[in-house]
Amino acid sequence: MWKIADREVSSRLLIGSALYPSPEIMCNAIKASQSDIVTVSLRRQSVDGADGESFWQLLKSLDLNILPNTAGCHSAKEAITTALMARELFGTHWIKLEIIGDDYSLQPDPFALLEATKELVAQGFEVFPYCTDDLVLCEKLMSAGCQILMPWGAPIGTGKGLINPYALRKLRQRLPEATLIVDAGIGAPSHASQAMEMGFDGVLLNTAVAQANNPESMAKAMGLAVSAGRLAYEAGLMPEQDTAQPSTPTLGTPFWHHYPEHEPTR
Amino acid sequence: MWKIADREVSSRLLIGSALYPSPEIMCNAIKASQSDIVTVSLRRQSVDGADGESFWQLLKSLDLNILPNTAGCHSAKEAITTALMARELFGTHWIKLEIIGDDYSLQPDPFALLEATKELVAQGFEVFPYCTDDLVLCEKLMSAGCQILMPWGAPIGTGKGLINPYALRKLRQRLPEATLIVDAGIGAPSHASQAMEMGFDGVLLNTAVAQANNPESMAKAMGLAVSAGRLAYEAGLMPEQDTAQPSTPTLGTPFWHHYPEHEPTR
Amino acid sequence: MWKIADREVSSRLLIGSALYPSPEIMCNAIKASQSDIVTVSLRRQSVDGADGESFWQLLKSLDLNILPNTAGCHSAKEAITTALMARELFGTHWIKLEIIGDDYSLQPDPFALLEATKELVAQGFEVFPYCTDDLVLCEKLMSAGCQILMPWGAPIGTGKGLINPYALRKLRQRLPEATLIVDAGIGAPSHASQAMEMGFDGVLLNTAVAQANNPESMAKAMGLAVSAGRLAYEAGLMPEQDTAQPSTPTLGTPFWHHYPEHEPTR
Amino acid sequence: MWKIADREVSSRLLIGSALYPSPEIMCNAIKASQSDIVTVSLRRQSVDGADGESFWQLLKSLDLNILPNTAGCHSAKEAITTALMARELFGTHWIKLEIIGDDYSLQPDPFALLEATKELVAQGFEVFPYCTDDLVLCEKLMSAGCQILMPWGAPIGTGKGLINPYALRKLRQRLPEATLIVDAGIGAPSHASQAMEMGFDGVLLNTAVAQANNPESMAKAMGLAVSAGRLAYEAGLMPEQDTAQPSTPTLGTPFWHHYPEHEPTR
Amino acid sequence: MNIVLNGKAVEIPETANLQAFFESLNNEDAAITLPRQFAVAVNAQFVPRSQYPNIILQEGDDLELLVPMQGG
Amino acid sequence: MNIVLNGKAVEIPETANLQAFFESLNNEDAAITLPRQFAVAVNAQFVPRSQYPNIILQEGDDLELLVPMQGG
Amino acid sequence: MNIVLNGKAVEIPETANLQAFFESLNNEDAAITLPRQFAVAVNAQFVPRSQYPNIILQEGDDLELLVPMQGG
Amino acid sequence: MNIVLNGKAVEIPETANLQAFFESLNNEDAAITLPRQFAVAVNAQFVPRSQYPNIILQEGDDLELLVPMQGG
Repeated sequence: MWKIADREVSSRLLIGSALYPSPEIMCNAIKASQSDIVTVSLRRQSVDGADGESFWQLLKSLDLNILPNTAGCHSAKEAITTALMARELFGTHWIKLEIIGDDYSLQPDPFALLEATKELVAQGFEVFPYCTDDLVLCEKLMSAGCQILMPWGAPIGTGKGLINPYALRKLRQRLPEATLIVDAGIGAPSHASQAMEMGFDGVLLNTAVAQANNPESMAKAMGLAVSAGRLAYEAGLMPEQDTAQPSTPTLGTPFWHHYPEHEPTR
Repeated sequence: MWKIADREVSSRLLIGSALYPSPEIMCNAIKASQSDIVTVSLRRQSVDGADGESFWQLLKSLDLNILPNTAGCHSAKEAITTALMARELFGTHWIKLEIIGDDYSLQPDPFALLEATKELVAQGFEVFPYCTDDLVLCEKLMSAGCQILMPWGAPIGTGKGLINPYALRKLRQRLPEATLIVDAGIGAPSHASQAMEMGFDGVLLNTAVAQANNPESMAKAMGLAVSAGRLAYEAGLMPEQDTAQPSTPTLGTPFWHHYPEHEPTR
Repeated sequence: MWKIADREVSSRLLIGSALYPSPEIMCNAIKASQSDIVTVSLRRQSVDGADGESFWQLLKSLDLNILPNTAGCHSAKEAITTALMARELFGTHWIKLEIIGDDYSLQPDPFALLEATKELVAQGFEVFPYCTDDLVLCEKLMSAGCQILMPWGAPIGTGKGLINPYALRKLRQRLPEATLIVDAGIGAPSHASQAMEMGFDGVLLNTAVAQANNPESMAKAMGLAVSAGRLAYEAGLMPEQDTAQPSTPTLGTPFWHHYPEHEPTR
Repeated sequence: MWKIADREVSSRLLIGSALYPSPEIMCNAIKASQSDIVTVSLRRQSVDGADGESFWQLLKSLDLNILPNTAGCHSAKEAITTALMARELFGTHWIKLEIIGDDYSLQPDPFALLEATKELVAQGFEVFPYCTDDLVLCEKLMSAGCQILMPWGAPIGTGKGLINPYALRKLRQRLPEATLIVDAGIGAPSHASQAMEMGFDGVLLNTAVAQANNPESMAKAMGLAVSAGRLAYEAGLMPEQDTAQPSTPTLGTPFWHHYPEHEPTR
Repeated sequence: MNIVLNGKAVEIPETANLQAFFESLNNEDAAITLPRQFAVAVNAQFVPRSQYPNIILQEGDDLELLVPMQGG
Repeated sequence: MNIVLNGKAVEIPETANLQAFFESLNNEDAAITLPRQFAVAVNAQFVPRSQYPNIILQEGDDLELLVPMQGG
Repeated sequence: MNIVLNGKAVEIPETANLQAFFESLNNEDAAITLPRQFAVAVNAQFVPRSQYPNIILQEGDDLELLVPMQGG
Repeated sequence: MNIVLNGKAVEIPETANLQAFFESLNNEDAAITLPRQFAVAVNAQFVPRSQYPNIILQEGDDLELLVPMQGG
């Protein structure tokens, strides 16, 4: 168990609910991931009359912590309105604050993000900001009241993994008190494990699972990888060496090298 | 279950028995790893009278498949003699064939390796050659009778992970029939998972577990990571994208951008 | 010749004047670099009475474009005052705007940077902002009136090269109108060339030259590498291939393979 | 000037003569590269009656050192016959020994390469082996009489640069006496410079120049980059640092931070 | 009276407050079906449920009525 | 009167304007030697050269007098 | 007599030595034009120029005649 | 008679075959204690257990007696 915001949960994997081939596969994948926290959004009901009700009932049946997002917002004002609506709709003061500054990279806008964070913290929200790996931005978000920071690993949906591990490693070193979650860009279990090995507190992902050929298996894989990475971080990774070190003991090796017939072939 | 050589096993992690802080920790770590195959060596009994008996009884109690190695050999002749002794001593025709061509990098000697492989195959061994990622060498080893190839990820004991993923990926593509196991150089669960995601059949490691602050936890982490990587390989990884793709649906996004008070701050 | 701000210059290498073993070596290195633009700072005269006069006379003798910086400033206000002093002292409206947001990484503060930029542009400066590779920040700086952007390659003085080539490549693609100069982090000619091959307009560096064993030779090397990278960008780099392509023609190869004595040894 | 085999030359760039859009462009590019050594091959005269004569006259007019290759050979025997023919045809005992072990990767066959090298050295050739970065192979080639080794950077024609810099760096460290030339895989000037910065003695390339939109400019770029890399190696590269170091002196910085109006905006 | 509901022009009775408007949507022949679970913004300002009786829709008002949806 | 000059406390005559103060520094026994080339800030505000005659130093003023220096 | 020349079957007079054979190629109506610069292998063995007069071609011989070409 | 056992010179009775030699090591005052589990090479050639009675040790023979050990 570990503490995120005001709650104790088991899993360090946070998972999204979008892009699955079917609601049933979504459910099975989320269960297989063993996640305790799932992200959702707010949208107009769709033209075909679907009112989100069946999705919502399905999701509620999983009995997980809900983390609504403000995906699609481009300004602090929009994001604040969306957050307020989310609080009423989902009955939670948690909000994944996502304000896009560029439509191609879906990069967070650091300026609007800080502005909205200040307002939402003042209104009692627990803000989970989707942010860049910019240390100065991250420090300002913490000063504004964030306990949790969610820097990107790579742009949303690219599956590139951690494109700037140096920056992420520095974030972890410099912000030991923050709850740090890599959000976006994870494409494979090895990426998720790498983030956890660095000491990140969690990983949030969606596309890599939902768009796998077999989302349920991939969800399970991601859950295992996050556990593996955390265990390894706690177990203390061996330091990387530049030169080889034998694993098998050399003491007690037979000295056969002086036999002429044993001469190496070179 | 999967088939390696002539046996069915569950785990795709092969683990070494060396360098642990104590025999008890070795046992606990090997159990925690869930490995089915453990590597051992042959040495003179040590000066303090230890005759390998207690180690051997301990290891036998784990009831695993034993894979003896020829670590420390520098020529085909030495390795062949060691393999013959191992077959009698451990009662198995499996041999991890390790012939060092350079004492600093502990790199395999491709020439002696091929020579010894031919002889050992002729004598009925199942040869697990510790080799480089050289495709031509690997093809010759297969022609010489190997079903299994164990290319290095990085030099033994360095923990660098996969230093040449391009070469390893090509090996996997070109040798679909071979049982491919990354042996040596793994330093973290993310490395092990990465190898499995590429389609490797297994991972053999020792130092990263034995030299962790907590070997038992690290062993468990490695076992999980190998499972995660394999699951992901089978589930079909998402293709890497160069540009961002939203995960949350854009359909149904409220159009608030035209409100003056919603203008982005930039 | 190419145009930077309002001037035509030959070289695409901008060089710093700090950290050299001696003023004479500084002069020789700057000459060897063939740079047309050199950075300077403002400081109190040193305790030993040195009033910057000899340094300044030496630098003026090189007859280059002077680019004063605001190094050491931590707020917009400080930077603005420093810029105003620099304009009078050096007789130029060019200013390398450097506002540190973190004393360990010497990372730019995006917020103070944007604030100061707006004011300095209003006061008639040509602002060369030392910035991160954050696209949203870069776009806001351009909206604020910058023609030139100077994203970091890596933290100042680390010599790590381009730690996030993906972000830099995207900056170049997305901001085709901007004059983009990689500033900071360059440690070797290959780093400088890489930036230029991506289509950056220039490179600004200091430590890698000043701290080389032989600054003059290193300065020359950097100048050549910047030229090489630019030439290559203009000449059109070959696209990277995943599989091998023979360079020597295969047409006309003798067909000797059917001779038994020519059989490959494998 | 530096010594390669038995000759003194100026340039450390060796260039190929294949794949150019036209003989004239080939000539101009080779001149622009400032190379002193150019590779050629032997083939049947082509169906259209071209007998290699015009190519050969053109190449001779450049007055460079000729390095014939054995491209296309798959066995030691073929390569030896080709080398003997090349010696007579081109009047040189230099031979770039290229024996392909795999038609997809165009990877050298280490076994045939060593076999042919022994024979050719015995017959008085100066062997330039196109080899892998395998240290054991390289040591055996030197024992067989090679002064020069030409490990690949990446597979021929891929332009990937140095795919295993760790192995290449180790080769340089371990074989200080060898003349080491990176051959194949270079795609950009930064790759060539990187090899030279590591202390390699030269670089051999062809496709990256011949297939550029503008081969002549690219050839010049490669020549500059090789010079830059060598100069930098000799000038002593700064060691990479993990944390930032200011370049502008901090001594004498005005202490303005205590002014309320100077407070950082965060 | 015309307002914009989730981006589409709809005609509604005058002087309706939000509460009444939503109740009217339960008619079989309503323009849209009222979702069971939703949150509301009028002219890009959030309106809490408790305020529905107090909000009188005006000509040209922009009403957003959002429901739970998948998200990443 | 006491002011701070480049971080150090110095005593100067009362009611000096900047111009006069700087001229006084050309005396051989001045606290510091006036650099040939410099720019000035008083209390962290830039003072252009043309304003030197108009600026009267006050007790406790913080005077920065900066010169060209190496920079990266 | 039939031999293979650079991969193609050609008919040549009996008992020709290499020297004579090459000279015959200078005729206008020869099967191929003799290149000015070349090296020779017979049955995949290099034949030095000095040995041309001593080599008698046999039925079915495989003659390679190579010229300078571009190479990487 | 002198042989080398695991790298150390030891003196043993003449004409001992391997079987007899190993049995002699079970004496309390033997040079080394015979391990319970081992494999043998004489002069770098493997000797299978079944051959112990047939192998007569010679002056200067190099006897390796290896036991199970940790390995990676």
